[in-house]
Amino acid sequence: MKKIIVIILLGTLGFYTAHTFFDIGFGFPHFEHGIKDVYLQKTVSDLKVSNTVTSIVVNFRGFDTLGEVTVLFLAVTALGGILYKRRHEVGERSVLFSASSIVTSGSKLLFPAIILLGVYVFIHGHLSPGGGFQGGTIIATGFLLMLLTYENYSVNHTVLSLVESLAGIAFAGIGLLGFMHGGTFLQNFIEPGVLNNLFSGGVIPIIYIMVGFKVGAELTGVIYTVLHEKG
Amino acid sequence: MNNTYFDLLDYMIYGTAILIILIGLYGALVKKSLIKIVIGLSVVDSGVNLLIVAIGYLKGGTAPIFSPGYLANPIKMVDPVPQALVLTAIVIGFGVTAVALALVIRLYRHHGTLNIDEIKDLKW
Amino acid sequence: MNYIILVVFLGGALLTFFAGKINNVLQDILFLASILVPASLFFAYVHAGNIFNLTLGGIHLSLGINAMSWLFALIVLGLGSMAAFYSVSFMKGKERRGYFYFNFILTIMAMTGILMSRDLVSFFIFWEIMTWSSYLMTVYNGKDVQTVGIKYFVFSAIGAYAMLMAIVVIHSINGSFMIEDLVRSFPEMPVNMQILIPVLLLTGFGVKAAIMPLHVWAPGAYSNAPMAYTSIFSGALSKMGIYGMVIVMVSLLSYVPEGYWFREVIAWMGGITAVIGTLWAIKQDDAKKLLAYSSIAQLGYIIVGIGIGTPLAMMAGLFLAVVHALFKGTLFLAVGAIERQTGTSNFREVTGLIRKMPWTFVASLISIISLAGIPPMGGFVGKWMLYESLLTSNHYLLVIVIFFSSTAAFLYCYKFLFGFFLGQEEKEWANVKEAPVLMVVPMLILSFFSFLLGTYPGIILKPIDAGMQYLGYGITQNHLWQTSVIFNTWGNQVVLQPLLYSIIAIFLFFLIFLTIKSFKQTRYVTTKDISSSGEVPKEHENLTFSVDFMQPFMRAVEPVMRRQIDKYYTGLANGLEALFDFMRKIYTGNGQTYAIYVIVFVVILLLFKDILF
Amino acid sequence: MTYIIYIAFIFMAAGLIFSAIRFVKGPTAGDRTVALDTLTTIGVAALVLLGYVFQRFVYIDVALVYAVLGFIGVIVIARYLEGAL
Amino acid sequence: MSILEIIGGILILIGSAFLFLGALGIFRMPDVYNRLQAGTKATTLGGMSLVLGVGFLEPSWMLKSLIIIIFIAYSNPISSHALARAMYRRGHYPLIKDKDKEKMDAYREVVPHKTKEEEKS
Amino acid sequence: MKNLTFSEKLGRFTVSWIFLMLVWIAFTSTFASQELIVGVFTTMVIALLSVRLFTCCTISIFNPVKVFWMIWYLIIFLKALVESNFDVARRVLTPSLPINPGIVKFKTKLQTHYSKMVLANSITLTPGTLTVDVVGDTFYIHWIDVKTTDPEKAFTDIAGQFENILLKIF
Amino acid sequence: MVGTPVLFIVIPLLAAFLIPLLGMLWKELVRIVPGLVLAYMLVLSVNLLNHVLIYGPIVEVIAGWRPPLGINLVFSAFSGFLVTLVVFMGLLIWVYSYRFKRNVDFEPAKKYFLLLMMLITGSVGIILTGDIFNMFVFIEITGISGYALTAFYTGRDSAEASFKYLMLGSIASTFLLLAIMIIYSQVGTLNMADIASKMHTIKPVYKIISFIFFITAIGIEAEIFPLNGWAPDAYTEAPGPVGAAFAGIVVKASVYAIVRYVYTIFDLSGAYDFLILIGLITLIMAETAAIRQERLKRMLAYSSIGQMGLVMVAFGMGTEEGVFAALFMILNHAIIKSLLFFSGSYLVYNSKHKYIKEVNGMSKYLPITSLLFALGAFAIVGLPPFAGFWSKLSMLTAAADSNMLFIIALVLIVSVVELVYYLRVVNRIYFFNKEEKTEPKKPTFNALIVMITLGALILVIGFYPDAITGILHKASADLMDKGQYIHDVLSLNK
Ligand code: NA
Ligand code: NA
Repeated sequence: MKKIIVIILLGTLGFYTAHTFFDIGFGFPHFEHGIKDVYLQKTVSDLKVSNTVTSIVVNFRGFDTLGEVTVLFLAVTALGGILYKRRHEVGERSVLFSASSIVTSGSKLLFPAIILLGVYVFIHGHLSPGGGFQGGTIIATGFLLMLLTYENYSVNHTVLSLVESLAGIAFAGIGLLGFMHGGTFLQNFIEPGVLNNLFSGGVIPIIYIMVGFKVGAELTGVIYTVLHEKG
Repeated sequence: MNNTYFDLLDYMIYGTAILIILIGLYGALVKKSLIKIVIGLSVVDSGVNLLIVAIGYLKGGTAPIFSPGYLANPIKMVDPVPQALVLTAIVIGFGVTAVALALVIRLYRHHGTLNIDEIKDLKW
Repeated sequence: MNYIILVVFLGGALLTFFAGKINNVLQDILFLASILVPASLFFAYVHAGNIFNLTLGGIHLSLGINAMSWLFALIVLGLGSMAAFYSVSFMKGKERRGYFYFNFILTIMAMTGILMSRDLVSFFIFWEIMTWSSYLMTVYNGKDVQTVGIKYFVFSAIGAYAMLMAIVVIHSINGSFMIEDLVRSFPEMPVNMQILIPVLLLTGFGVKAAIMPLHVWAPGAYSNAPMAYTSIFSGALSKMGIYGMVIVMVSLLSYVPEGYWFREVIAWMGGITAVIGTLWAIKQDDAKKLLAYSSIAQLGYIIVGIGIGTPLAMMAGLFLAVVHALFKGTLFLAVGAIERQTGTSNFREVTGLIRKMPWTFVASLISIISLAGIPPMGGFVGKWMLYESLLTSNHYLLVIVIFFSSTAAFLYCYKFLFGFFLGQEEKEWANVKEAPVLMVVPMLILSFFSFLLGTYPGIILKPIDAGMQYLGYGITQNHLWQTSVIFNTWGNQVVLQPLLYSIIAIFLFFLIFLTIKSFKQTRYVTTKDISSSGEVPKEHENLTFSVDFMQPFMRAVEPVMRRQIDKYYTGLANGLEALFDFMRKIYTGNGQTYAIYVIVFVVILLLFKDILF
Repeated sequence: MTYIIYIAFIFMAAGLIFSAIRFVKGPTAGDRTVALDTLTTIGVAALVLLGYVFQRFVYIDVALVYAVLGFIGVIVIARYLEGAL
Repeated sequence: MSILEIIGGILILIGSAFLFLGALGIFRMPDVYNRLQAGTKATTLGGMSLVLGVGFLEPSWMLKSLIIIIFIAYSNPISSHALARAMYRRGHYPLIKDKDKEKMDAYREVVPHKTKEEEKS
Repeated sequence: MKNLTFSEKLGRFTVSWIFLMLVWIAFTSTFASQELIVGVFTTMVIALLSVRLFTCCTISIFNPVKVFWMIWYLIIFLKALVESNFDVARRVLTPSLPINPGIVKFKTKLQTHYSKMVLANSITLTPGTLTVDVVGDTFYIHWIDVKTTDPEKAFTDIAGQFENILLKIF
Repeated sequence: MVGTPVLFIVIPLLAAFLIPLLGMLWKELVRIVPGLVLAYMLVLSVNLLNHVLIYGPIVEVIAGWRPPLGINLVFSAFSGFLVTLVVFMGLLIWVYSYRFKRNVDFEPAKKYFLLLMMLITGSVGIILTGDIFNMFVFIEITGISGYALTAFYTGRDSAEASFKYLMLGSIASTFLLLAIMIIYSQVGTLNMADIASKMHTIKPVYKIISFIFFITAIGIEAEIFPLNGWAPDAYTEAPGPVGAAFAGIVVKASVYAIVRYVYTIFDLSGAYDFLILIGLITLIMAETAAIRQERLKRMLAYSSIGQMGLVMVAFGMGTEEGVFAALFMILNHAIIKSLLFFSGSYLVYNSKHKYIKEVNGMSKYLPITSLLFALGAFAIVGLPPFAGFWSKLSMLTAAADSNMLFIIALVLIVSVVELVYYLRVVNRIYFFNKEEKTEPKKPTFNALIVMITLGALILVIGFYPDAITGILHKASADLMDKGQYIHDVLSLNK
């Protein structure tokens, strides 16, 4: 009965939503003077950032991103708070037993490369589809791999929170530096350089690298906390 | 901007996204297991994210990245704004899911069950 | 000047409250000072020209007095001072003295504030302060707080909110909260407003004045509050409802064609209230309840007078309001004294106090006579004027109703007097002493005034006259009260007074003599039966034969009594609570259900979007 | 060259369909995971090819990351199935 | 068409064909181990070949293509192995057609088969 | 982890630095100076931090003899891979699915984890075999078409040629 | 000027990132720093509000891009007033809970203060931002902090409450994103002023559907019936001060969002009536549920929901008087309901289930707390001369001016219900006898300071409402002037 009601409700909701979006249409520009055209233009001309998404994420809407890393930070904090246990209750091992030696050796060998890939992705956030979030996620999955395959692999929590904090402070601090010379918060105060060079885009790559560190540390923290939960 | 512009594929992308949302919602509203509810909510997030990206899609458009050789033609690029938004939405969705799972662990610890019908000490 | 009085009251209240932490005597002194000082200031300095304006929260507030409010201030502050003296003794050794004093002073302050308000908002503010401070007194004993207390507050709130609604509606129409502006603009208002506003205001005032069917809170509240307070509760606080009706309703209704019918309805409500109140009073075994119902009935008379609204009727109503304050105030104080000395207020338990508490008896006797409307007390004059006004305005049916009620009232007057004071002395009460001086003197003073007004009604008729002039009544050279037969004949004093004095003196003498004598002849029996209503059983009398003397009467009116309006209210409240209990089951505790509600909400909005947006 | 790429895409699409069927059918979690793994590999290849079609070098980065995440995903599932979590 | 393009085209064709075969193998094979057998080998080679083909078509992409190729060759067998081991330990034993089932399953000595009751509990 | 001497650490660090730098260059696919500078720095940091993990080999893997055997191994392996794929193709496309699956075991002489891993991966990618587990020096192999259940024979069939070369490399 | 609006967000974020490090240096800093931050925010907001009341709104752009390109913050009389209120309440809550430790460990307490600070920051962000998607981000910040704080007590059913909150919160973000994307697809901008200026070009059906999605999403946070299933549970299970934070801070921000949408962004005439409708339904359902509650905090929670329904009704009038009344009610509700939560927490501190009957006879043990609770109860039902009276009067006056007699009657009838359940509790505190022998917990010094401050405010506003009405009038005028808002934000372009 409940199922039928829910299906009817969702059907109605789906109908109206679908009707709206079908009506809006797909695959063509919906509006004429939107902000996206300005973004596409200014990202090349003013910011010298190849990846428009990056310039939006880090600069035009950098404030969102600051909030976003805060959400992650809060999620980590929340996780710690929600799953809080007294010291002696905390489990020592992240997994019950190690994987086969093939998997462990394979992971161990791969791990630095995955970290490097993560770093590569967030260093090139302004040139390629990568970025701090993606790079950070890759780094965290590297740690996930290690935590999952080794029964007694541990991550230094202090270092994690240190990285997390410092990266966050750097992000906000760089933002505040934007106030120099009568600028605004998050203003791009470094000369943007030449398009498609590694050193371009002013503070954008720097911020994105910080985001990368922060996200990497945070996600690793999440994984670590959750894996140590069974006790 | 007229309604006759579509072909079937266009319907499919929006339709799929909305279907994913509905399936996720169905899971969240009907399934008894807390884990399944959380999964349902994650599925909803995915559907929404897909929908967001689809809004910004441009037929024949490419990624809005001006890598060497792609400087010339911003008109053929898809709308970068929804992509930027979806990045945020994904990260936030992840954070919420993590918290949700943590709560599920707590609930299981406290109630010894994952059945949502048995977890209603707070009511009326 | 006038706002300073309020400030003095408030400051006094706070000081008194905190003084209790230091010294009890200091507290008593501060308490008396907090009542007497502002009261004296009021009568010494406040006059009609004295207006204090204040804009608070963007609302123009104005304080000042007029002739009518001066009259009511006389009741409030006079009775208040007497009750205050009484309270000091009454509260000796009791707990929560600070609480009692604080709320006592605050009630007086609020009533003074009501009388000073020239605009509806300050009227309402003081009205509400009066409500909650009196509520706090009602629950002073901690007895029945969730029933009697809540009932009182709920009815007060219903009344107050009705009034509040009227106030904001008035403001929306003429953009002002001033009472003068209301009166001035009322005739131009749309007809539906001309009906709505009086109805709402009547509800507001009616609750405090305990008009049927809004009276059900009163018996419990009157009897629950400490008697020292109930005397002002019944004597003065309920008069605020009357004041409201007089100051606002009367002016409004006299201007519009619908007013006539409206006043008829009010008058009839007053009449019915009088009858019902009397009947219920007869039934009571507890003096507090008896007086409470009696108060309801007496306020009914007053409302009849105000409802009819002819000059004479109005005057009768106001006069009755004053004398009611005097005699009912005294009677509640007397019951308080008895209760304090014996520990009970039930007739069935206490008898024969006449020799133990003679002064209390005298005060009670005078007040009861006044209450019953027997010459030469004030009550008689008021009743007379009421009858006359009803007859001259052709309300014959109402006359019958009132007369029936007045006659029936004799039964409970009798019961009160004999139940407590006469009858045989019981060993149990052998050690009962007269109440302390500070309690007796106020009672005697008040009963003296009851007596005085019966003899020199002009003392109070002059201020009443002035008040009515303020309302726009007498434009004539003569005093309004000269329209009454009784005064046409007797002038401003009752001419037959020597004769009356003689009659009364003889009556009293015999009464006392016979009663005292009767003790000597009677035997002591253990029964506390009052079925013979003070008739002291002789040796040979068969005590097993006992029938309530009013039983045949009660049997006759039983059909009326059975329809207890209180039960309907209780039923309604219980029904509502059950409904609410059912409704809250919506919150099932299941998160999924809540999520489904969200979807339901969206779907409903989507389905009805064309209607909604 | 265009035809080659068409044919390649047709092959891969067919592969995707078969894997998808296996993914849906199961019957065990392991079967689904195998199907997923295959889907990932095909996806990586398809992304690289798409990069060539659109002449966007940046797509290769996406493919690489996709491959890494796919691998780690399978390991996670395998560890879960093993009962190590 | 340059020689590079021809090689690239061929590699792409081969690659996509093997990707398809791998998927088909997964579809057709009877149990998870055999599916892994078919799937891993074919998709690994298929993927490598196709990416290499693209590398030939765009020589400047070759380095990155190689990274992907190496990664595929490195990770696919590991994940297949991990999955196979996990499935066995989970109690999904391989399909064996031969009559001598004990002998045909040497891994039993490490992970003894669960009885029916154990599986239920 | 056992404690490493400084020279061992240095060796491992160098190896992993070089490898990571190669990977970096492949990632960036460019020799632009900015990229290289950043790359050198980045890979150095990662190599430093992962010395403890990257225990497979020291500087000695650049020994030309080993490099030769590596290349040789690669060739053998690729050949086997191609073979194995055609084998798969044959089986998959044959309607009757000609298989006779089972799990066999054999022992290896290889010592290090990494060499075992390489062998296991090679086996997985070569015709008809899939490494199910490695316990100590025993390999358990799922064989799609079991030819023998004798460990010795199975070893020669499945892993012989690879192990010989691997012994020379590690 | 002591700073710009963006510091409201950046300073707490910086502090949040720093706190884990500071905790390594000296544990106490973890508790102190959030307080310092909140104090700074209060100074900042008072200063800016002063400035704004004289010189007009401050529009701050971020990253140097003028609206609609960049995100902007708007600190106007309206938003500034709310921010000041929120920050003030936040600081009080911090002071109240300063001594608060979760029985044993330092570790969770650290998280508590951090999360509390972020809850406040998120709410401030919702109020300040001029960008709809940025608002979504802040809503999520608030939400996650809220989930975590709700589940803070590990021993209780708090995880259940938190899970319900999270479930509905997730659904809320879904609808919010859908609404934002529908709008974006039509105007190609996310800036609220820009959207408002282009709103007339949107096809009505899109407008309506996105409005519906939006109202559903925010309605969950704003505790509209029937979207508020989470609220009573969360209020009850969260630590006492967090309940006060929900009532005094989070709901305010959510209501702000609704109002901003109705008044500034959408030009739907039906939206106003709709606000009245849902406000009334919420009011009635919540108050009738409150009267039958057995647990004190749950009763307070329903009461709080009802009050917000009333606020919604006032906003729905669409007149300046209505907005004025609504803001006044928001202010009073924040002060009074917090006082009730604070004092109520102590009245039922030692009992397990926090039943209302546990307060019996508490006046003898906790006289000041009891008195303050009674004061709060009298004030919240609108008895003069306490703060609640003026807001109720202004609300009813505004309703009468809008000719809504039926609504006045309904509101007043519901007020009677409210009166009954508050009186019942007060009666229990003062006139009943304590049943169990457990020794009640005395309020800490900090708690007492906070409660007395709130009590004093109730009296001050009650006796001298002019202290606040001036700001409220400016704030309501500010909200009403949509054109000015659009101009203030977009004229930066030229
Ligand atoms: Na793979
Ligand atoms: Na193989």
